[in-house]
Amino acid sequence: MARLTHTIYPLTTGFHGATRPTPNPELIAKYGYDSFVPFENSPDNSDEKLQAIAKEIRRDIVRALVEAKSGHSGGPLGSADIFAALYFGGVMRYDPKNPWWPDRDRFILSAGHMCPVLYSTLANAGFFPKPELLTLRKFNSRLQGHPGRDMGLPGIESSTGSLGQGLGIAVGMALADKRVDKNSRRVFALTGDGELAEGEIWEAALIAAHWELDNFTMVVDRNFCQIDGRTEDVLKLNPVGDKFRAFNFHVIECNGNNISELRAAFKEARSIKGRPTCIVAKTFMGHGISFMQDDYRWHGKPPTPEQAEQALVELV
Amino acid sequence: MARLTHTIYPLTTGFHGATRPTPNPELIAKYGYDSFVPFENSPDNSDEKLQAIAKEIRRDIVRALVEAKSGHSGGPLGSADIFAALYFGGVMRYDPKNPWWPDRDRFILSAGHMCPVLYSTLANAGFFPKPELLTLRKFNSRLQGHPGRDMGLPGIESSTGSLGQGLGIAVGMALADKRVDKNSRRVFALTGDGELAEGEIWEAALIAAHWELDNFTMVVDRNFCQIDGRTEDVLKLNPVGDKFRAFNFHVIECNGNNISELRAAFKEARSIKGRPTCIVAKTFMGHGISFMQDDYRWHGKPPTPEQAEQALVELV
Amino acid sequence: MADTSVLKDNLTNLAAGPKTNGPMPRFEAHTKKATRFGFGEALVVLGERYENVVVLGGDITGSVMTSYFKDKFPDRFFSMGITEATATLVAAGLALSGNIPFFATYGAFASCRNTDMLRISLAYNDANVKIGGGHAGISVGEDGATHQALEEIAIVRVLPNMTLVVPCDYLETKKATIAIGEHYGPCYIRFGRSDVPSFTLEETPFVLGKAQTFRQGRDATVIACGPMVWEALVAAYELENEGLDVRVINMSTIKPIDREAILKAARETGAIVTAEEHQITAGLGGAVSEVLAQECPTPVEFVGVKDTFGGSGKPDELMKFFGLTSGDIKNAIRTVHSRKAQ
Amino acid sequence: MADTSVLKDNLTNLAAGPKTNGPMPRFEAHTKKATRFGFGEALVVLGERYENVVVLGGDITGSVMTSYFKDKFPDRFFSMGITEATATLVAAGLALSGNIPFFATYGAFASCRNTDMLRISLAYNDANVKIGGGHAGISVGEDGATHQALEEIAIVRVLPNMTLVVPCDYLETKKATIAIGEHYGPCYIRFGRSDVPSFTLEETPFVLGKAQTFRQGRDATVIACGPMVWEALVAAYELENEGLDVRVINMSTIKPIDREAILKAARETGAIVTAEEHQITAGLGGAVSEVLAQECPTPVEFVGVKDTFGGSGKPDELMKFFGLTSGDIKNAIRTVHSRKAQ
Ligand SMILES: Cc1ncc(C[n+]2csc(CCOP(=O)(O)OP(=O)(O)O)c2C)c(N)n1
Ligand SMILES: Cc1ncc(C[n+]2csc(CCOP(=O)(O)OP(=O)(O)O)c2C)c(N)n1
Ligand SMILES: [Mg+2]
Ligand SMILES: [Mg+2]
Repeated sequence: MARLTHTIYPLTTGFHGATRPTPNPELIAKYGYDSFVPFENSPDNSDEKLQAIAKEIRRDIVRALVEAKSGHSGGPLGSADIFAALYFGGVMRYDPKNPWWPDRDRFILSAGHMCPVLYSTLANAGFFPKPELLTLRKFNSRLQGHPGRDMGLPGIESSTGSLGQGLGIAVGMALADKRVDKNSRRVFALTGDGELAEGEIWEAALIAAHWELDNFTMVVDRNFCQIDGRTEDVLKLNPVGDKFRAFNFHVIECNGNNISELRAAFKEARSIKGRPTCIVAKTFMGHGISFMQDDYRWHGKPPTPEQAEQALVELV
Repeated sequence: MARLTHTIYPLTTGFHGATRPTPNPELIAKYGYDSFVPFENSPDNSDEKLQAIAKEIRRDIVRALVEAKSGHSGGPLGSADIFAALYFGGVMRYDPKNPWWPDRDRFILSAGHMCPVLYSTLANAGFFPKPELLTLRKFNSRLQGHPGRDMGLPGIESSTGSLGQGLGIAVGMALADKRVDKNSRRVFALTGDGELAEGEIWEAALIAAHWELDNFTMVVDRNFCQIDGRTEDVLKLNPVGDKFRAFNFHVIECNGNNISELRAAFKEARSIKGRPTCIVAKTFMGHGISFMQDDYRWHGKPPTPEQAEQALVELV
Repeated sequence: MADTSVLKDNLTNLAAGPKTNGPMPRFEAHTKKATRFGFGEALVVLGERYENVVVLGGDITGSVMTSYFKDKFPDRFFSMGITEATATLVAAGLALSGNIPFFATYGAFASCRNTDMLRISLAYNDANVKIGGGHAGISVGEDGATHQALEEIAIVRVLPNMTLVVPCDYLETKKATIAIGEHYGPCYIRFGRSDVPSFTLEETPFVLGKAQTFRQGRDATVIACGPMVWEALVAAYELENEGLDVRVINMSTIKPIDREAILKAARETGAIVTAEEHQITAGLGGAVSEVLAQECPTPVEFVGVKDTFGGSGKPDELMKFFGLTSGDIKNAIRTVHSRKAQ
Repeated sequence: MADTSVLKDNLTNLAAGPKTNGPMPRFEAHTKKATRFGFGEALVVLGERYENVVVLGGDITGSVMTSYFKDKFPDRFFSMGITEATATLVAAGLALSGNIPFFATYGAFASCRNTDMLRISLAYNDANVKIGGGHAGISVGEDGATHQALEEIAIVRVLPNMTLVVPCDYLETKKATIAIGEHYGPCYIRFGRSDVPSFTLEETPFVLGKAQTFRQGRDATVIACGPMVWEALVAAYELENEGLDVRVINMSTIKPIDREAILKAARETGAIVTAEEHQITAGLGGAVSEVLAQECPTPVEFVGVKDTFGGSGKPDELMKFFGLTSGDIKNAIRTVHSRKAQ
């Protein structure tokens, strides 16, 4: 029987014409972006190495946001350690030089607003040149305010930004891998915690468990913050772990700002058979920056230039 | 401060003109519908009395369905005991002679397709004359294939039929009662078990628990059947009780075909403070009729005339 | 439903009125069959042709005939339970991984329960997912308003990147389903539950994105979709007696719409009736009116549901009550023809 | 966004071109203000007037200004978390129990995430719920396509029983919000995030269901909604130099639509431009075209987003790129005027 194949990646219908925005050359020089050498992804990287990478991801988030003058600081900064572990600790299989390598593992950012951390991670892994980070949210940038697959940015598997949708897409990919193609790819997804209120999360959870998708690992960025306040004030979510357990997930609760706990969690997830895994990663919103830490008001605003400077000092 | 009040019930925009369908007079006579005296709702009714009422509800379901020539048998027959307990065991407060009495308790049938059991219950309680049951699903009947509020049928609080929606409406009513009007009304809702797959169920659960709606009781008709097969084959739902517990409900699991267990469950629900209750009522689809019992193929079809006759024999 | 007897003894006249010329498709109208069977059969054809066609079930596989595929290819059929929104997302994920997923359920839920998913994860994502919306329109019958899908045309056509097909009978549904399966991009196909005349033949042309003229005529044109195409043919045939020479266009692809066919009809016949088993608001009538307003203002009469909800009843009764019969189309043709004269 | 300087020294001309007669509303255009503030302020007015007005929050109360009500009436504000679909249902339940609930979130999610709920639990139920859809259109800016609502008009107007309002500026949004709060039935109001000219005055008439002529003219009419009304006024004003006398109609209620105003404009000016911050498919342009096709076929040009998704950028940049400026309206007027001549 034949396969009917189509070119799926990259999609390049990004519609604003051919001219992409130009990153500020002074900033490129100031940040040393022109001489940057991407980090390697390896299980042999030490925890310290990953911590350093997480810090670099955080610096890049701050730099991109202050230049964009809008965007989300809190979630991206808080979850940088998760991304460092995933992309640089040998958890995910990918090839930045061949970003659409069919055998790559997939990552879906269900919490699309947290894209600054994904863009920074991808740039640090060498998916695209770092200076492009400085075009975040600008007209015709490949770094849209929420991930847009139409822009063809290497490493962006799907458009997201409408909360609760990415998880179902990731489950579909895991279903494709485990039940249709029967390959060894793994699929990862990250959701916010406020995002868990969306019913599609629980629909996707039912489906992932029903089809016993043990190739699927979701991470909840459990920072107890969302736009209007603390999650338990906006809409009580606890006990999150029990919820996923009752939905037949293997649940791992860990400190999401601790590289070694995260690596252990991903390792454990890989060993689980017959059910998907949910890692409830307890983080602090804005982690690493004193004046942002654990403050929900930093959900959706960028630092001012002064605050950015201060943040970059703290992130050395 | 003023209230801006509007007439909400009954809505009578039912659009098919003034002539309602005429029930078959022979059947009215045959079933004794012309001399029927409605049953009383009282906590003093014995279990045996309620069992007898449940049997009558079941008979009326069979009679309505065979005359309609389409419609849902399995769920309605299976859940008749729940309705008998709710409407005739003194659990719900209502006045069939004054059906829109403002202080009435509210019941929402989230599983709208199960309306034959609700219609039969309402007729047995005296909300409308029994002969009207024989107009089920006919052109311009007040007994629509799925409950239509536009028809103004006494006892129908809301249109339902799109699964997963009724629960949220019921939660809204409970919120109105407990948090806005601060009255003593109670709100009940019934969902199917297949229906629990809809994400809106879990959104509604989060909201009910967050607002601590202890005036809200939902019943899950846990018959392990849905259209395409057994629930655990279509989409695994177990452990249902654990799910609602993790969503901060008080959970009661009981035999939903046992009147006394159901009455105890509703009593317990009323005593719970600070959280909503979910009664997981284990029933058999098509309960009481040998050739339907526990068979998902009876979800959505009516009995043939021969089958109906046989069923009515079994239901004596 | 629709009466086929009128055509029993004069099938040729259906296709080409005596006053027109040029070869027209031949039709036969001996059977009635619900369009959903065409959908179900096509999935099996696609499944046989392509190993990466997969189907998702929404707990009504027997109603929307995905059961055929399920029985034939159980390994490529995945039950999603009653999760229309997420089934749409899972389909998107399957598509992004190289599969061609079909997800079908009742049209009301295939277009309304997952609208944001259609918008972001299918359309914006340009994911190669095929959505089947069954139980289209009032002819669903006894289930009543909640199950009678009357909004899909508006909802799907407002979304960029989508392809929307509303085939006219069983066989065209089969062809159209195969066509969208082989076409890249997010597609929506609408089909019905009740038996409707089955009249197109293997040789009747179907091309995605192209309207087909099913009957020539010079006095007015009916642009119809779904089972209303048959009603339009009957109306046109019967109006011959009144000296009206009516063209019938089968607008089976509604997005992208065949602007040329609309404009040609407007220029050549000067009067248009649209006929759809859908709200007259924002549906096929809207799509046609938009094209005409932009390029060739022309009188249009709308046959469809007039901004109300449906209800329970027998399909026939309902189609009559809601004004969706050949008789209603005839009235609309007479009206638009007299408006043209003004 | 839109340039107001052109009007600084000649406010009268904006309202009534020299070639027309009859009194016209007076406008002032000194400030810019996002329409969402009108929504937020009106909720407080309603809350003060009626004890049974309640508000549901969707975790963006600060963006859609339900925060004003929350601060003033914390006991009547209920946080729903991020559950757009169920928040809509909870609102329906509150309404059926005699309250007048408002639920507001971004328009993309207020119309797409809950479409089936709007259809069944609001529209079919005739529940007295008011939905506020913020962040309308492209002018949302940097957040990009997922957050730029461009489909609400199509989605809401296809549903029977709904009332749909798209007010033109801050003050009209305030009036319209109060009006829908006092009107029985399911309503949807659309408003924006970015600052736009604030030009109507307390005395400017607003009546639910009635279009307002904001400028007289005989050569062509722009029928606009939302912030495009201002752009239309600027376009009309500037075209005076070219000898074009252009009428501007503020179609703030889109459902039910004011057919009389459309037909009068078509009969008196013979050429129509529609302007909306929405897809040109099935939106205001579609609604106007449907009325015209049925009663008075007239050339129409459509200004709106041309069946594509939005993207990130500054509001100004985007409005220009997507063709949503007074300049685009001017071009459309010139085109439609020349078509009329043909
Ligand atoms: C469907 C949908 N509803 C609302 C929004 C607006 N929104 C964006 S982020 C957010 C809060 C998300 O909270 P959480 O998931 O905890 O992310 P965090 O604030 O921790 O970054 C909201 C409501 C959205 N993007 N999508
Ligand atoms: C949103 C929605 N999706 C699908 C349907 C079609 N449908 C009606 S009943 C049903 C199965 C429901 O299963 P369950 O809740 O267990 O009820 P039971 O079969 O036990 O009566 C389905 C899929 C619907 N009515 N609404
Ligand atoms: Mg959070
Ligand atoms: Mg069941």
